Amino acid sequence: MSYAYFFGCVIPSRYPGIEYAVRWVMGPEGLKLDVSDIEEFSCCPVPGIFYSTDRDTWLALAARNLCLAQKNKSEIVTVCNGCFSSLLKATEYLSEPKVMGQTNKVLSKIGMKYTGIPERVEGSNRRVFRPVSVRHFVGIVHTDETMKALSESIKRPLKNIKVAVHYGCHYLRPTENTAIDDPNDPIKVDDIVKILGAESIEYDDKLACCGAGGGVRSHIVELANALTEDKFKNISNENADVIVTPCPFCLLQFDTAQKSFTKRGIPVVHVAQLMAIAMGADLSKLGLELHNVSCNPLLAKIGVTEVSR
Amino acid sequence: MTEMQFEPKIIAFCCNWCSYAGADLAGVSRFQYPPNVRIIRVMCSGRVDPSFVIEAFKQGADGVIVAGCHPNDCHYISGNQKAATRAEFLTSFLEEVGIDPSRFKLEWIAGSEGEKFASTVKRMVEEIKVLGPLGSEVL
Amino acid sequence: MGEVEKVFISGLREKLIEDKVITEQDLVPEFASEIIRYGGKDVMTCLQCGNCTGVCPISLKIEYKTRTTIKYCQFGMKSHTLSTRWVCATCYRCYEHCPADLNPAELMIALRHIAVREGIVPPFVKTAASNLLRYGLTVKPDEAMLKEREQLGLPQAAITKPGWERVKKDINTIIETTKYDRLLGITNKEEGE
Amino acid sequence: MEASPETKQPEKEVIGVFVCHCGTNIGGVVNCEKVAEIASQIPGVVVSKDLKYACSDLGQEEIRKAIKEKGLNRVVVASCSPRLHEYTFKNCVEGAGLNPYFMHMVNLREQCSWVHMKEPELATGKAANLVKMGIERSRLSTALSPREVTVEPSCLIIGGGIAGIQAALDIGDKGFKTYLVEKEPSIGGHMAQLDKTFPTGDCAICILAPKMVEVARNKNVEMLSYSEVVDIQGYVGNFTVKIRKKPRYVMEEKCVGCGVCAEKCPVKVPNEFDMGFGSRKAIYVPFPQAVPLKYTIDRENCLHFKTGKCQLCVKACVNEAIDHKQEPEEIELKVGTVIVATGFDVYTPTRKGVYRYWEYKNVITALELERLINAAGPTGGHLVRPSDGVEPQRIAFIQCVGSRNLKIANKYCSRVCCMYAMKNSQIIMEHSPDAEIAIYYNDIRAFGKGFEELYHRVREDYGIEFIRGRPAKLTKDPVTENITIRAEETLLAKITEREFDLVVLSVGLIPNPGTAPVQKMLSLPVSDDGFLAESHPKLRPVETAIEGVFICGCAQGPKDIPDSVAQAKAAASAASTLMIKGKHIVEPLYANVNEELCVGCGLCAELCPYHAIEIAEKDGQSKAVVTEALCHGCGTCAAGCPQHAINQLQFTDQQLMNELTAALAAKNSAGGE
Repeated sequence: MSYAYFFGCVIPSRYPGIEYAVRWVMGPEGLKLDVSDIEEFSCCPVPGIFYSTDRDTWLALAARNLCLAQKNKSEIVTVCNGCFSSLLKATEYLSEPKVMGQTNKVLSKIGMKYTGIPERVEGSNRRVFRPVSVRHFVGIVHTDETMKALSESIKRPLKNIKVAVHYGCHYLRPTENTAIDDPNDPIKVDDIVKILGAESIEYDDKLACCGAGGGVRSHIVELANALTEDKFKNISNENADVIVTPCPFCLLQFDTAQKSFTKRGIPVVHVAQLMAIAMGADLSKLGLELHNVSCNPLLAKIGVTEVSR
Repeated sequence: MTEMQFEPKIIAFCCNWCSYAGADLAGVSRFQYPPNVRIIRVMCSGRVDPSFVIEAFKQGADGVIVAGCHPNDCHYISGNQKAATRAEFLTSFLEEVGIDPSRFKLEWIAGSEGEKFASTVKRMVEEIKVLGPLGSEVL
Repeated sequence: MGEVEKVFISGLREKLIEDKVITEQDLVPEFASEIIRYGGKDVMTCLQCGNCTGVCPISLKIEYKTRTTIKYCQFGMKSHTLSTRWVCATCYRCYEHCPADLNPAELMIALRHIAVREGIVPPFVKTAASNLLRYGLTVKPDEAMLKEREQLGLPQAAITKPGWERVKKDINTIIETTKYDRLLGITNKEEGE
Repeated sequence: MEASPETKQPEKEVIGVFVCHCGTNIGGVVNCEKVAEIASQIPGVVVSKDLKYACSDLGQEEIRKAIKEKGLNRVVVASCSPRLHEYTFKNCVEGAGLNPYFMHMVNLREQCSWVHMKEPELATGKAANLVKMGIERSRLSTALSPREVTVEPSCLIIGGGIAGIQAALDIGDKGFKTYLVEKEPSIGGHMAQLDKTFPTGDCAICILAPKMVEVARNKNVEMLSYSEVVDIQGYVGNFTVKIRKKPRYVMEEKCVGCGVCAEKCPVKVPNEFDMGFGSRKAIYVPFPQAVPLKYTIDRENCLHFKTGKCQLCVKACVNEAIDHKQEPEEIELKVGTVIVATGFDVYTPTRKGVYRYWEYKNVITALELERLINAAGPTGGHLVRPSDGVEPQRIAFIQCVGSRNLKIANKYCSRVCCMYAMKNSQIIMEHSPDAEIAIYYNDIRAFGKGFEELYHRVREDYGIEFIRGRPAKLTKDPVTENITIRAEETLLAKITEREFDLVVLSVGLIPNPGTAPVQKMLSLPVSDDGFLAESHPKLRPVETAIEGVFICGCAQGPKDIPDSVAQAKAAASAASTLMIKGKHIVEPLYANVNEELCVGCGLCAELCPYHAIEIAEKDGQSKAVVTEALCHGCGTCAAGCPQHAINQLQFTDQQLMNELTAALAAKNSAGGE
């Protein structure tokens, strides 16, 4: 299966290191998956803005991205919970023929039409239209095959590292939209962390929100930070060395909020960055020095030279 | 059809235990509905052979309703499920032969739902009046 | 609009209960059906058990209470309810725990739809939406970060390539077609242009 | 109506039509004279009359007279719904010597005059058309006779809880042979596990044990404990039942229940009757008042079965009752009626649920609490909490666990939890007056006799606190193992956190897993909630869609002890009615195979919900064969037969098509003729 990268808005403009890490992990030096770029991909669009205020606009904008993947016959790889949830929900909305028709009316203005990818039914002349498949980076990495490849490509095992995994809401909920993991007991990121050699710690309210979503961060940053503080307390109680998340927006929140309530910050990295570290990527390319909370204590504990510029 | 308004002919197959009783209750409660419908009593909606429905259209019915007990309420355990399966087949069949599938309806009407029976007939008559006589649709 | 921004934290309860008795004039009876139209379909099914409030991270922090909001919606207290619309983090925990299988998060989203149509648009929504019109992304591209990309050896960003003009044009066309720009009162012109 | 002799099919139809005015009910809208006049023009109709009241003595006499005088062999009565008066008019024509199945009713009242009251002309037209439909249909009527089956005077009762016990007592007392089958070693069911009963506070076992003894002593009741029903075949009045008696490895006739064997047995295992809190031996009776008081060896844990040695119990038993070589035994019974009383099970909280039942020792279910406060329980009725054996002072009950929850698909209210939570708090308070008890609830349902009074009493006398709100989060103190509950107290509109020593989950009731196999064997319908469905929720509460099979107790839905007992008595009465009559009349609606057309494809057999059709060899060819006694007359087979080889009596394809053609031949569809 061929994949198409979908980086969204937060990664390119705030954490380009994540983009590097994802490309490196999935690319020829890493897991050797067939991933390409679709340059016309724009914003997913952000559920907290568009899905919240006008579903028709949200759906047409999301369908535009889906049309691009449909033309390319590729599965979309999202690296952000927001993009994942927004695009996946859009495919579900579009499975309703009436909704699809209305959306296509809008799309006709830009010469596009969403149908899903035509496929022949095996052993017959009938064809079906398969919805464009929207995948989360974590879901792609977490297969028996890739996990095996991953375990064989560890160059810097993360011994003695205590990782606090934060899944983020739209990775888990609402369950019927995002069922790629057990919503009450998710394991996939923990599994990845363990394969990298680190310890994934249990902490109270692990599945709680980072505080940023749904426009809360943009609207009342103090409220968002107060929620992050709750989570941070539970994490620091367990003496975590690093917070790992599969979502750049949660990462952004943890990374920027910490200074509002603590001096002893805990570094935050994207799961792809942690994988890249363990798999032996060039540390200077992971953009770790761009994070607000310094990642140096983590790197020191892993036993690699600190990066600074 | 020039001198008078089009009056659709509607056949309703009603199961004895729920829908026929529902129609009776509509009467007892004096819920009024248009006289275009003819009820044919069967013991169970599962008794309705798809060929009955096709035959009805062949003989000039403008609409056909099959009414049975609500899911899990069938007097004969699962006859209504079988009716539902046949209705699915009928819907696609009617589409194939160029009859608007909305001329055929499967409805669950309980013995306590007199009002639902009346409103179902009313709605069906209105819808078919919009569609016109059988054969006027262009699919 | 300015007032609305204050109300959500200063406490809805006090305002409602201490200031006055609610009378029929304060209620909008068709509020529930309006919410249902915008996707908050189960609003009337709520049995007021309070589980949603208990699991809501926001309810722990401020006077906003998920359950009470649903009650307000059922009751028709439109203006009071619209003032709390942007505090929901859409974490969907309320939905996961609701024994009546309601989706309060979607209800909040329906409230946002209604608020926007009443002209209550928070500034950050306008900014993000105009960014999309102007740059094709909701987060305004950052010159410094574009430089960082070069440092990291990443491929040239698509937004700096000539093909991006077409993307922006398509996005503008979509938003004009759905009249979203008029709904929010935004344009693709840079400020001061 | 009595069975009438088979009459010969007449060659030509001589039809009489009788249009009833029903006072003004029909006549006030429909022009009945005109309808009769139109009908008289139809070929074959020799009499067509309008009658003021067809169902009155006068009206009926008129019909009978016409049959005799004009030699009618078809009678069409156009009056009210056949659901009301079909029997009346069948009896009427039968009185004139005509086979009742030659009478056909047309429904002019409920389905014409009453629903088209403002359009008398259209209604008259429609009425004429309806009569025509009836005439055309009646042309194809055939002479039929209702079938009579004999009812075996014996009853099988499945499930030995309070409902099954009560039903067995009632039927046994009426003098009918009764088989009471229970899968556990003792009868008694869940009621035997309970401490006291709400709202009166009677001790459960004290009122149950005498009934258990009574049923064991009843001469007409044969108790088959530690047994399971494995197969049921047949139909009303004539069921053949296969029962498997599981080996106790103790000969029932020799065991006196002295218990010396258990004293000597070296194996101790957790006692499931005490919800795992206490222990029992590998040879055991589940509880001291067990009936029959016969010991049972638990094969899983017995050392002899594990090692081939031990045999301490064998040495201890002076009556030589123990036999490790016992085999399961199969018994076949013939019964006329069946009562299903398979009861309930309690809901088990999910492993990853909010209430942490699987993680926190001090979170227990209500049934576990029942054992912990029961004087005969593992702690002698002294409530202690599982983590440290200390008496808890602060106790919380959480209501609606596993009930009224769409997320786990249990939409229904379990009907007992509110009251048992109050009852248990009362018992706890009587033991430890200083305890503090809070009940987290959504709605309190105190609907039964004396329930509201108990609700009042626990507030007044014991100060039980009722907190309206569904807890959102439970956390455990790592040291004390106390539990903190976070919930929105909805009446305060505040989120609170309170600490408790013990949390009791008021778990709901779900269908007993033992119900499903019985339900499949008997093809019993199930309601939305997963419990067995009664024939009519109000008027036929213990009957089922399968004639001769009745339900009672929690197998039908969650209920308390008084309701279970009442329903058991109702089921016993309904079953006895059948057995007292000794016979049962079945309407001739059954399916009929045209063997010339049948190709033996078996589709009908597959469609039949009652397994009434089999494919059998006949003269070297496969043909569908209908067991008329099993056929309920739904006609699903007839609708599904690709050959149109199977038909349903009284509702044949041709009859229905005649009706259809007549309906569609009408000139003006709104008005008819």
